[in-house]
Amino acid sequence: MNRLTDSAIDWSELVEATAGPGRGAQALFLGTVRDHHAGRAVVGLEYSAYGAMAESTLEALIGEATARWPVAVEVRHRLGRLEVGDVAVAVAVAGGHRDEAFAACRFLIEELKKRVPIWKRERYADGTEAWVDPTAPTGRAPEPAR
Amino acid sequence: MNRLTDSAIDWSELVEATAGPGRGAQALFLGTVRDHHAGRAVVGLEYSAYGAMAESTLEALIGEATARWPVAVEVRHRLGRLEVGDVAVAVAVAGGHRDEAFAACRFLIEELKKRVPIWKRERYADGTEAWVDPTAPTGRAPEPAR
Amino acid sequence: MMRDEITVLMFARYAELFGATAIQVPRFDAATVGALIEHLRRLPGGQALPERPLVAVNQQQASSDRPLVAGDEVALLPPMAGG
Amino acid sequence: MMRDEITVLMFARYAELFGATAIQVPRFDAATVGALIEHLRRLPGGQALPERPLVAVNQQQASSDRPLVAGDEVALLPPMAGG
Repeated sequence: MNRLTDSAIDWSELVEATAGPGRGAQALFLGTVRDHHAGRAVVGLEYSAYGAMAESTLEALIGEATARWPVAVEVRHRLGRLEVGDVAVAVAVAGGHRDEAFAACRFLIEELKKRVPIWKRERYADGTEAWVDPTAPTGRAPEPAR
Repeated sequence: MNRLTDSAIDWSELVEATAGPGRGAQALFLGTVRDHHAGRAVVGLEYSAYGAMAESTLEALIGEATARWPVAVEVRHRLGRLEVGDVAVAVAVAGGHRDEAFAACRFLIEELKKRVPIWKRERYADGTEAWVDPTAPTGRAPEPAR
Repeated sequence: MMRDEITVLMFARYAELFGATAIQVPRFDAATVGALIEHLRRLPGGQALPERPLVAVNQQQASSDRPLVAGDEVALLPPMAGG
Repeated sequence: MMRDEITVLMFARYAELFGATAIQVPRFDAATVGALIEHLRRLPGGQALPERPLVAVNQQQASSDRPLVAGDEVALLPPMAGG
């Protein structure tokens, strides 16, 4: 199953794919490219991934979510060059009730951010670029000493 | 603003309407008609509303949400006859971060269910119908003595 | 609507109880929300109305001691079931 | 890949540090994940590698005492930034 894609994410198709006559509650989360980050004007970014591990980790996360809650799930993450406003990640969940739909949707986006090997290089309005490091106090990776 | 509608809810349009370059986190909740409720097979239902108060209460809820979180919000509720699988309610929220997008989305659907004067009459597979009463132990309103 | 009447809007199951979506009530029988409900419970069909149904006056939920004046938009609201 | 070498995949910032997306290392320099990292930190560009970077062996995160055998798929993972 290809959950990583180089093209635009059709998130409405994901919502429809998770729907079902017993699933009265559907939750969708979209992460889109913002025009700023940590005080700097962002014009776009580039995602890269360790593809095989990213796919297998996403598969594992979906297995954890569906073992924990009775839900149907679709997840997509876009790679490559994205502009401001582009959808980077979509998590669609459908379940019988809204508690489980919201909980599974939140779980999936949180764990994806922590565990799926995907990286992001931001392009700024001033022409510079930097790797994003959510664990660093500045939100950006240190520049290598050259 | 008409947040009540007699026709199908175009929820993807709502997601797009809330998007913005500073809003990197979008959450959508859809409530759809389930094929069962409290152990009975449901074939469809009919929503009715106290229209003017429903609109003004939705307006007030959206005001509360946007005062509490920096988010953009769209809400629609469908009225009239719905079949299993039809979208009854859609709540779209977009914000800078996922905490506020999820929190506002959840707040809006919870408060809508509690405070907006909309009623639901279920049609069952056996040909009977009943008003839904979420406050009753059975989930259904008592039949009037005739 | 006569000057000294209150119009009560009925919805959903309550409209079915009374077989009406609106009822005009003399205002002297409905000086407060509580008095209005007592009056309505004595009307045909009204016996199945709860003692303290949800009531809105001018589209705001109102308690039973709320006084009513001519021109108020009063509505009887069954338990809400949207979403 | 020679029988006695370990291939180390490099991603994102770490690929930039080394100017490579994969490096072959003699296995005797990389008996464990910890030994591999020590070796890599002595290579040109490696001084900016953290002492304990995230490492995956065969697509599972691995601790520094994890032994490495020929054929293992080892990857150096900068802090994840998906979503």
